[in-house]
Amino acid sequence: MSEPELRLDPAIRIWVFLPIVLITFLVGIVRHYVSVLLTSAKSVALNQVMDSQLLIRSRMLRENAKFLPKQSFLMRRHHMNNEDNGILKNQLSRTTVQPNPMTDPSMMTDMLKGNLTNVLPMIVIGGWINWHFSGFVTTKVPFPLTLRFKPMLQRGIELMSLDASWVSSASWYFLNVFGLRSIYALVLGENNSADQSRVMQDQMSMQAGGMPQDPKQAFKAEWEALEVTEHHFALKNVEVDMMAVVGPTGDDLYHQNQKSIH
Amino acid sequence: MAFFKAVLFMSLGVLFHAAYSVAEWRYYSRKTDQDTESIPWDIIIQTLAGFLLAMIAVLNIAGEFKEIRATVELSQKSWEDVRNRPSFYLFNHRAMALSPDYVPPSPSASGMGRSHLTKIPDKYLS
Amino acid sequence: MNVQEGRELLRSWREDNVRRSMDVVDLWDSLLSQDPEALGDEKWMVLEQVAVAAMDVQRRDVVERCLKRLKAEFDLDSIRVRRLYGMRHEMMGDWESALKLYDTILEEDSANSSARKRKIAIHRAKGERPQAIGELSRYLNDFLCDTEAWMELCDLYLEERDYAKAAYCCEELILHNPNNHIYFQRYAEIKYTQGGMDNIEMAKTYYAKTLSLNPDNIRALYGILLASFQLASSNKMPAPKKQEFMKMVMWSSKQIQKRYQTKNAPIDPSRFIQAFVSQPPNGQSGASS
Amino acid sequence: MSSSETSGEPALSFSCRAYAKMALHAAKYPHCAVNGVLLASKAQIKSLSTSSSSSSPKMLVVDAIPLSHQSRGLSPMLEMGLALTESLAEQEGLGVVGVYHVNELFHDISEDSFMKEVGKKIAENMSFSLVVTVDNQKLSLVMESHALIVRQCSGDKLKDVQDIILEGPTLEVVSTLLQRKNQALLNDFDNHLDDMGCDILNRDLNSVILQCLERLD
Repeated sequence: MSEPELRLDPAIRIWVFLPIVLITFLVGIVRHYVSVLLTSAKSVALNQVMDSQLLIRSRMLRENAKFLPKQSFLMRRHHMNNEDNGILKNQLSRTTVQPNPMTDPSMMTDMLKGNLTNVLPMIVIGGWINWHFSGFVTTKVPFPLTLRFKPMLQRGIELMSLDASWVSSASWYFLNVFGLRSIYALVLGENNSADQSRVMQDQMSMQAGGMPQDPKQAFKAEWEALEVTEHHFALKNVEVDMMAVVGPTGDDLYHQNQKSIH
Repeated sequence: MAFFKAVLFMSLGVLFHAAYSVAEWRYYSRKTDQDTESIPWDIIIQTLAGFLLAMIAVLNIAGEFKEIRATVELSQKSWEDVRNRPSFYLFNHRAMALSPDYVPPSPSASGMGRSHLTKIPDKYLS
Repeated sequence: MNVQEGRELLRSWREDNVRRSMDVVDLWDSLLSQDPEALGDEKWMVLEQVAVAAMDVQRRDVVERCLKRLKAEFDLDSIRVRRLYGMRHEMMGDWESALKLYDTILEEDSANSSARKRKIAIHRAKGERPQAIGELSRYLNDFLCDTEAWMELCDLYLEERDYAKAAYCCEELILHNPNNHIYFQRYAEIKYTQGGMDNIEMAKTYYAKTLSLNPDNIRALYGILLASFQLASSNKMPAPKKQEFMKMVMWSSKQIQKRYQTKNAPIDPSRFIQAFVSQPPNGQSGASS
Repeated sequence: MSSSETSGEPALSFSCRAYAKMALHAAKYPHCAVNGVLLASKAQIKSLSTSSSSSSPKMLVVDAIPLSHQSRGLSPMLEMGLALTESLAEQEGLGVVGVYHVNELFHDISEDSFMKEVGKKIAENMSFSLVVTVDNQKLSLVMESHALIVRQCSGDKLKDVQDIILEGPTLEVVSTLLQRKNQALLNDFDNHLDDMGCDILNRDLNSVILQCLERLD
C-alpha cells in the first residue's frame, strides 16, 4: 500500500457517511419507544406455568434428592411417577392442543405488532437509503479483505476493479443496523427507563419462559429420567465433614478417641 | 471511588499517549527508512503501565468481589430474613394497637362489651 | 443522612427481603416524603415499598398518600396497583372488598399468583386456618416451585402441630435450595419436635449438615448437643452407640463454650452446659469419666 | 372455689420489670407470635408448691425472659432456652414459674396449645405453673389496664386467675417505654442465637426501666 488508490470527496463524509449513521441511530430509538408503546403485558396461561413448574420441580427432585431421607424421596417419586395417577404420568396421556395462530386473535395481533416494529421500518428505511444514497463509496475498512466480501460490503456497486475493503453506502447502512445494538443498550440502558412502566404490570411471565414447544416430549424425558434415578443419601458421613469444617476442640477430643480405642 | 475514577482517566490518557507515540514513531521511522527495529522500550513500558493502572482502577470501581461458593453468601442469612414473605403479609396484628390513633377498648366495658370496638369471632373466646 | 443514602438503604432492605416496616416508614417521614421526585427511577418501587410498610404499621395517612401517587401514574389497570388497593382493604379489615378486588385480578389473569396468595392470607388473617391450608395446597398444585408458599404451608402445619406434613414442606424447600443452611436447620428442628428416636437421630444428622454449611450457626450446635444428649440417655440404645453420642455431646459442648469465650458474650452458659456433660444419663458411665 | 382465702387481697402480682419485658417483646415483633418464661423467687415457689395446690398462687412474678419470636411450635430451641434461663435464674435465687405468649392475630386471645404443653411440663416439677396470654387489644401506647390473661396450670387443667395486680406505676412506665420505642433495646433468646452479643437477661433494659420508675415515683 504505497498510495491510496482512491481519494474520497469530503462532502461524502458530511452528506452520506454521517447522515446514514444518524438516521439508523435515530430510527432505532424511535422504534424502541414505539415497541414499548405497542407491546401489551404478556399474560401467560395458567397451564403453561404449571407445566414449566412441574418440569423444574421434577428436575430438582432428581438433582437434590440426595439431601432427603430415602423415604421422602421414594414418596415424592411415587407421587410423580406412579402408574395410576402420578402427576408426570398424567401429563403423558394428556392431549395437548397447540395454540393455532389463526384462531387466537391475540396471537395474531402480537405477530402483527412484531412485524410492524421490526421488519417494516427495516424495509422502508433500507429501501429509502438505497434509493437516496445509492452508488456512493463511503469508507474503507482498515484491513485487506478477500473478494468474497465484495457482495457484503459493496452492495449497489458492481465494480470488479475496486478493492474489497471499500464499503458502499447501502452496506454501510446494514453495518450500522447491526453494529449499533450495543450503543442502544448504552443509551437506553439494559433495562431501559421506558421499560419501567412495564415492571409494574407483569411479574409472572418470566416463569413460563423457556417452555419447550412440545411439553409432552419433555414430560416423557423427565419421567424416564426420574424413573432411573437412584437415591444415595448425601448426609451419611456429614458428621465427619462437619468436624472437618468446624474443627475438633483439640486435645480433649483426641484423648477421648484414644480412650475409646483402648 | 472518586480516586480510582481519576486513576482510570489518567491511565486512559497514558494509553492514548502511548498509541500516539507509536504512530509518530512509525511515521518517522518510515521516513528515515529504518524499519528494522521494534517499538522503543519506553513506549512498551508506558503501554504496560497504562494497562496495569487501568485494570486496577476498573477492578476497584466495579465493586466488591463475590464469593463463588453459594453457601458462603447464604450463610449470612438468618431465619429472620428468610422467613419473611411479603406476599403473605398479614395486617391485623399488634401494630394496630401500637399505632398512634388506636383507641383501646375501655377497661370498664372489657367485661361484657368486648365487641363494641371490634368483633371477635366466637371461637377465640375460649 | 441524605436522600441518596436513604434510597440505597431502602433498596438494600428490598433486596435482602427485610421486614422493618417501622424503620421504612420513619425513613419516609423524616427524609423522603418531602420530595419523592428525588428518588429518580426507583420512585415507584419505593412508593410501593413504603405503602406496604405503612400498612404493616397501620399508618393510614402514609398509605393513602403513596397509593394516590401510584394510582395517578399507573391507573387501576395495573394489576400491581390494584393488588395494593386490595391490601389496603385488608388493612382496614374490609375482607369482602379485598376479595372482590382480587377476584377481578384473577378474572383478568388466571395465572396471577400474587392475588391468589393474598386470598390465602385473608383466610389466615380471619383465623380460618383449615381453609387457608386447603387453599394453599391447591395453589401449590399449580405452582410447584413457589418457595414462599411452601414456607407458608410449613408454618401453617406447625401451627396445627402436624409435624409430618410440616416436614414434607420443609423437604420441598431443601430440594429448591440445598445450599441454604436455614432450611436444613429448620428441618432438623421439625424432626426433633416430631419426636421418636429415629427422628431425633435424623435431626442430629441435619443439624450436622447445617453446621457444615455454616460453621457459625449456634442453633445447630445447640441442636446437636440436645439431640445427642437425648439419644445418649435413651434406654434402648446399645452401649457402643451411646458412647458415640456421648462423644458428640462432649464435642458440641466444648464448641459452644469456646464460642461464648471468643465472642465475649454477656452471659456465661458454662454451668448450664456442664449440666449436660456432667450427668451421664441413666447410670451409664459417660466417656468423660 | 377458694374465694375465702383470696378475698380482699389480690393473689398474683407482676413486677414492673416482668410486665415491661412482656409488653416490649410483643412490641418489638408486632407481626410474630412471641413467647418467653416468667421468673419468681425460689423461696416463694417452694412454699407454694408444698401448700395445697388448689388455691390461687400468691406470689410476685419478678422477671420475664423473652425467648423466641421465630420458632413457633418447635421445641429444640425452646428447650434449650428454658434450660439456659433456669440455670441463669438459679444463680440469682430465681426459678421458672410459667410461660407467657402473645398471639399473632390481633383478636386472638386463646392460649397457644404448644405453650400450654410447656406450662404443663413446668407444672410437673412444682405442682403448678402459670400460662399467661397477653391480649393484643389492650396493648397500646397509652395503657389504661393491664393486658394479661393469666391461667394457672395444675395437673392437666387450666384455671383462670382473676386477681392480678401490677407493681406501682407499671402501666405508666411501660407506656413511656413504648412511646420512646425502647423495644429496640430488648433481646430475646432468638436474637441471642443469631448474635451471641445479645443479652437475654436484658441488663441494659433493666436499668432503663429502673430509671423510668424512679422518675415517675
